[in-house]
Amino acid sequence: MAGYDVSIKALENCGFLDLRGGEDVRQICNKHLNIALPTRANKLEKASSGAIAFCISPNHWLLQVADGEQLNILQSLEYLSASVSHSFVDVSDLYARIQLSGPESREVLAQGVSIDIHPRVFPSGSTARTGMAKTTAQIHYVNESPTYDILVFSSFRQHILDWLSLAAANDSNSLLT
Amino acid sequence: MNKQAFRTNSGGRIDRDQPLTFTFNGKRLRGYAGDTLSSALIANGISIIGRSFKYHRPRGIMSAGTEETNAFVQLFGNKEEPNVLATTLPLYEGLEARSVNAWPSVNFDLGGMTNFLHRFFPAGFYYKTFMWPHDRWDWYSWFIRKVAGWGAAPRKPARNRYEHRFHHCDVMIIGAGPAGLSAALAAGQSGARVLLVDNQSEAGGYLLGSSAKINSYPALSWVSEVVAKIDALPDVVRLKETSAIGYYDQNFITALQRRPDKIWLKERLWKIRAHQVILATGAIERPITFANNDRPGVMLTSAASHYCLRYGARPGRDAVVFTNNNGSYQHAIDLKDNGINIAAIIDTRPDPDATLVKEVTSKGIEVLIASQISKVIGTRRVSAVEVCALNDTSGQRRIICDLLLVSGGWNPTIHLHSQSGAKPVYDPDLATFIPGKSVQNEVSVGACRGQFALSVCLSDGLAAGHKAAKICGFDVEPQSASTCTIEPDINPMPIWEVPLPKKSSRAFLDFNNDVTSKDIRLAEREGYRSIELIKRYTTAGMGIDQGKTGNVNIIGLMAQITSTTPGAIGTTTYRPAYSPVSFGAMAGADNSNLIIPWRRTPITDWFIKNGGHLDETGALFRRPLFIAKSGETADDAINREALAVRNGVGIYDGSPLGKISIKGTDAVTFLDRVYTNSWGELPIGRCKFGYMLHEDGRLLDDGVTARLAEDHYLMSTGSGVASVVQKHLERLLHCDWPDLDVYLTPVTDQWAVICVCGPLARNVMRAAEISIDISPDAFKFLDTKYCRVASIDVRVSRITYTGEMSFEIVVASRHGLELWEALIAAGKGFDITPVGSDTSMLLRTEKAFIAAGLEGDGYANIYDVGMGWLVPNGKGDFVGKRSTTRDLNKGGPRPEVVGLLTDDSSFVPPKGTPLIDADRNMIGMVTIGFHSPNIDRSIALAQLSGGRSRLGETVTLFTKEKQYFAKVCEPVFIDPAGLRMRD
Amino acid sequence: MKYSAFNLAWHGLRNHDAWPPAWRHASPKPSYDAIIIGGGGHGLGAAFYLASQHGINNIAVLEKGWLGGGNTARNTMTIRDNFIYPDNARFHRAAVESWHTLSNDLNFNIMLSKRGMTTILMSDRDLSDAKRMVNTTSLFGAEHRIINLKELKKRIPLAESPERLPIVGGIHHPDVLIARHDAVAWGYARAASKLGVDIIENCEVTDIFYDARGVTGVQTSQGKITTRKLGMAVAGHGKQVAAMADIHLPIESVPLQAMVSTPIKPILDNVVVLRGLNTYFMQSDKGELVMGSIADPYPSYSQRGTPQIPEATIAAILQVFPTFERMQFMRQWAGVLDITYDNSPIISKTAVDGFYVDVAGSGGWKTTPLAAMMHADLIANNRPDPLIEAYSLERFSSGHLILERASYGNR
Amino acid sequence: MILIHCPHCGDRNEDEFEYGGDIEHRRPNDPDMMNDNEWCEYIYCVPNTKGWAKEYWWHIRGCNRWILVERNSINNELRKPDEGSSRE
Repeated sequence: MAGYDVSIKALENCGFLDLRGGEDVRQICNKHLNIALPTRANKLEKASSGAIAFCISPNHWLLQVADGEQLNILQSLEYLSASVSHSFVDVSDLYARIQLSGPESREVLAQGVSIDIHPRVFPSGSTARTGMAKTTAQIHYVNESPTYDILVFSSFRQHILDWLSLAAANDSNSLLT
Repeated sequence: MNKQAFRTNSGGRIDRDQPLTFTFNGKRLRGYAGDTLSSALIANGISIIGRSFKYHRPRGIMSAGTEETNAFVQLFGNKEEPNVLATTLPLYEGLEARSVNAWPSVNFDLGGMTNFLHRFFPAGFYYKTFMWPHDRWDWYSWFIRKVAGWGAAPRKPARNRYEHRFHHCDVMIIGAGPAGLSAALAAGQSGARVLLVDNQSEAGGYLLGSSAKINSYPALSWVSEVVAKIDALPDVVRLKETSAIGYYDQNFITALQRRPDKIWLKERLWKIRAHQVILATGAIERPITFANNDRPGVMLTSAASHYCLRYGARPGRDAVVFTNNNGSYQHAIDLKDNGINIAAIIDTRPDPDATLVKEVTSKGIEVLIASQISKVIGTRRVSAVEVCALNDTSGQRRIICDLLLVSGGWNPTIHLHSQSGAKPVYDPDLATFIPGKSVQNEVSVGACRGQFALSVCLSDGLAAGHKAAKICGFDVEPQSASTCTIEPDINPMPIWEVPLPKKSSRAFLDFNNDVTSKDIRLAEREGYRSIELIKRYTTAGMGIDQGKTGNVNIIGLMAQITSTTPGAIGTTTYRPAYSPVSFGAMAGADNSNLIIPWRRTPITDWFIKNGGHLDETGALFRRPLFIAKSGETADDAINREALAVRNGVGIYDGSPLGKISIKGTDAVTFLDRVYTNSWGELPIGRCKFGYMLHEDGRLLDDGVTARLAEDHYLMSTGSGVASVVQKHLERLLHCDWPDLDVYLTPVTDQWAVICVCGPLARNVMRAAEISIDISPDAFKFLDTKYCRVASIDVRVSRITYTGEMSFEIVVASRHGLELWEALIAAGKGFDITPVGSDTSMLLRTEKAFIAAGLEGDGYANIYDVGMGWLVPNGKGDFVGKRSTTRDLNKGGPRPEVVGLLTDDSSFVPPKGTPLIDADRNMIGMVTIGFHSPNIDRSIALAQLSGGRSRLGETVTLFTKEKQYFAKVCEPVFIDPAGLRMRD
Repeated sequence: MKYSAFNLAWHGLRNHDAWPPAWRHASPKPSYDAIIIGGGGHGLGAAFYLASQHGINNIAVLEKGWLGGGNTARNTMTIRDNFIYPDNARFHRAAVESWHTLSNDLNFNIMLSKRGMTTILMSDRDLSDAKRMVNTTSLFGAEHRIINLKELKKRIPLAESPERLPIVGGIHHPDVLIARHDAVAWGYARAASKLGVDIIENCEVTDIFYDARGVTGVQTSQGKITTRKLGMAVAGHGKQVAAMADIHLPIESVPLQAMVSTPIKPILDNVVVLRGLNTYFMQSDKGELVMGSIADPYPSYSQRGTPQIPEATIAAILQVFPTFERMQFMRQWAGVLDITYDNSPIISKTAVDGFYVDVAGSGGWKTTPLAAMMHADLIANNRPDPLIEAYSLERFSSGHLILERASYGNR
Repeated sequence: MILIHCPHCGDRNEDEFEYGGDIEHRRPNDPDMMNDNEWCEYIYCVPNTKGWAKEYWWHIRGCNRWILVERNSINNELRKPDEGSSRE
């Protein structure tokens, strides 16, 4: 069959919180969620709970948690942060998750992502927020198999799935959803 | 099928065990794998490949590479394509090619008539005639266009697959000749990430067609050695058949890969960002300008040996070499060794390198010094040349030959260097332009910086590769350069034009566009002196070859005519593409329906299934304008939907509405500054309507903002302008008011928005088991409450875009479709009707809810559209305020919004219909018009200058077909008091 | 020496050795009755009309580089009048008319062709905007017509409706012209020079002098020149030059790119506009497809061009013309547009008496003869013709702008 | 395709950004204090600098910050400005 050796998969929903604020917000998250929010953009931090904090910019994070947990976390964070400058917003449905994996993933991704994804500069565990196929994507290089998790705004979900299967020359369009 | 009469018996890099058949102008021919179309044609003794652009003179192959200026063909069969370069097209089984620009055939071409009348078609002749009768160039152009143009556009789409690929590297090297390979090796072995691109089917560059030795072995064994080493390096990428075509800002380079590694791919366009760039693009041999220098059988010297040595194809049997430099001597020897008789070498110089002369004479080749070729005999093929002394053109000597090899010196391939923004400079010793000061991280090595000696190319490349890698932080000393015999400098003697024997004879500079030395002289005589004007007036250098062979000769001739130096004339600017790129490759994945992303709401698929007429509605969404039942026209559907909303209940997908979460202790201050109205006293759980202005006073957007918590507001914006509003707000916050404690989070896709509207809306909500009391006093107009509908968590607001009693339900988008279907089910008993955006536009028009994009057209401001009530007296500064407080009537009456009722109530004035006064002056325009089923007549809103003072008057509507009349009225047609929405 | 078929033949028999220069290469005199800054179509045209229509012959045109080297050399040859605001619709209609006699007025063939234009509409929204344009322009005598799919297919057989943006109809603009852009500058230069106008190349204006009574002269790279009437017709640097007289123009300089394919036999007479894809193209007499789209998204004076604009433009064309897949992109370039705040021209007096500006707004090529004529008239009589009253700088203090969207603005 | 240095994300292609205008062209603190001519000058006349200019670029496909960039409008040469982002 024609096409790159990759598989494209739409992943199930996750809980997402958009977190804004300064040092005190980081401390609150550290205490309460015991996750150290990174201070540099395009870095991520994993918590033992499985939660992932993507740093979008020094005072802006995207917190990925198990689906269903987001609202409780949101409430307790709001409660703990009453007195500090912050903004916590539930964005669980703002993002769709798509997984690109397989030996030739990089060849496919490099068709739509203009940043350098060579493992030398973008090793496994890296993340970056960048442009992809005419929209914005949070790219997460999960492991060396290689596997990339891609977060896009949910109204672009189908567009990105279609674009990936086009880029993968995956004519059958048999997407595992 | 004829045998390949001009093929050597052995040698060359073709695979003689793999014969291929192809056809040229209908004739079946044979070639071998490894041939290009041109080498196969030469092997078959085909000398006329095409006809020239203007005079339709027979033309043959002149070069062996991308610089080719004559040999363009049209491909047929499944690979139909115009203007393909025969010299770079690898031969394949079943290739079908034909000459371009020749009718009925390349051997007998009627267009050739222009050649006999050439004296009447000098450069720019068309500027001087075809002016009669007045304004009728069209006539002539109809004929002229037919003879112009080269190949024909394909008739069918090829439907190939193309892709773009982004790539990053430390060092990019362009050209895999001796210099490029050395550079790649040095850089690669240092550990840097290297990209080596080369437009040939195999590495080696000009070595592929030369007998040179490196480390006292044939150079090609050195090449394969180095290539093997390079390919073994993990972080070096080597691309063959890949041409760098564009050099853009900050070392961004595009390169076209012609035969990628994947069978399903036709071409791949690489988009490379390189830290350091090494240009090893070599040099292009240039022709000499003398009478009939364009005849088939006249070929560049290096090209001839390239065909012989690389392809085992002899371009002729008896050759004369015409040169002005030392470079041609070795070629002559190589050709002789490969069975081509060299009748003589005609050298323009009085003192060619003595050892070279000795060497060739020992091979029995005669050398005529201080001589030149005054003209070529033979029309369809060189049959002889006439030679004369440099200083005395009288004594002619005729030499019989079927091949004339010329070398007017070498032009470094500086195109990419020039594209990078640098200015090439003239080198008098080499009589050509060489790279100037680099303006980007780029360096030229070897022949493309005017260093033609193999030994220098090798050391040059090595040093550059090492240096480039070092800059990128990889400092490993390369092993010393390979050694080779030292050749003499090429030491050319500039010769820009051999005096023409007859007034009528012609010497060509730009073969592709048929520009002669006379044309250049004429242009200069007529005052077109700048080289840019010469180029435009004569079209020199504007053909498919983009002047690769001709430009320097033209500059040189101009310098000679105006007795200045070529340096003073300067070059024209080189621009991408270095060589042509297919449209398909340019488009890549955008050659598909994904060229524009299609944003979908959770309900989109439901509409597709249920007869929604989708259309672009801004922000990349495609929404239903109406949802037609079978057999319904658009108008039927819109009327049905509009009646349902006013008399029953409708349901509408508002998900594309822009949504921005606004949080922080200064949220109110922020809202006060971006909206015209005040936000101080809005209680939690209430909504408010607001208007936002551009700083210049124009309307930007209107919308409802809800207060969800102490410091938390959710703003909704028009769907089409969502991103504009976001940018507007982000800019103000980041750049102008950084001190505000406010955070903006765009959350458009987080929420699906479903509006249930109409007198029966409440019934539907109850049927859908809304979990709160929605009786009029418990849930008032502009209230917003969290609750459950159909046991789904939602937030419901009493807001409206239709003027009807409405519930706007905001739900997490994953539940959007589920809720929509639940409401449709709950509404069954009430005949709930899905409504499209055309219908909601009609409904808002009946209510004259102002749309910034329509009633706010042009420079209309908030007062003009009758929304002044949204600007509280004495409110402090807000964006757009100052522009509305300056003297606005200075420029005459304002475009004020009014309603229109046409005398002919069945005529619906289209959007933009001009309103005119008695003298046909335009005094306004219709901003929108509809047939309103609810009052069963046409209604319209309009901008009318000084309109508020014209209520009751009659105005004239101008349409292309006829004029109509309408009464000016208050812009609201239904429920002026707004009781329905508050119900 | 008149240009004619007869003279061409006569010189042909004499090997064209006796053709005189098309224009005199003058060096500046110390003083002129009027000076025009900018040796492009607009500037040379203004000089020509001052001399031919207003009897002012002691004129110099100052060009900092080579004649017609600015946007006259860089546009896509199309002359259209599909504007939606009345002042623009009126002016551009008259502008299209003003081209018809030019070849004969100048005795220089500018190769004017009435190719016509077809706008392809790809959404209902485009269609209703089209109705607005058609009605407004026809009020001023323009001949635009909405056509249905069937007629569109007949006019442009190669066009196919793309899946993503289905074609809903089109507009036919029979009056749209194309002309050989460089020839316009050369023709004006030759004709003006004949009337005594000094055309001075490689002469950059570095300062403008004025006193209470108005303009007194200019400083140039070839020395100081005095004059009482100064017209500015530069593209790409209008802001800088006007600033020399302390006039601040509401201008942003933005590159507009264009590109051509390799030449092919005629396949298309009309200029084609793909409305929903912001792209247009036509086939030149030489056979190349000449293509363009919207201006670059940020201001710049760089005339080099970017890779993304040709890629997007060509992708857009392929959406509707799939048979072009194997045609070849050959060359790209960029011109610098002076885009006014409202995308409409400024042809106006200024606060400095005797200093007049003709800034094209958004690609002045299509208005060259009329704008030049109006500019000349303004310089000669010091009051604007009714046709250009709306283009005065005044509008920026009154706020009555002509916010044109039909032009290549980004605003 | 110019390469813009984002202080947070590093070097990124221009198509991740939106041009945000010349920083000279800032909103006045007290518009009511300006006369009509001054105001119109601010509204309609951008600096349109030829040469080096300090500009805002919005990194919408990255960190979402409005970063400062120094760009030479003659040749699109770029250099890092002395300050970082406008808002931390």
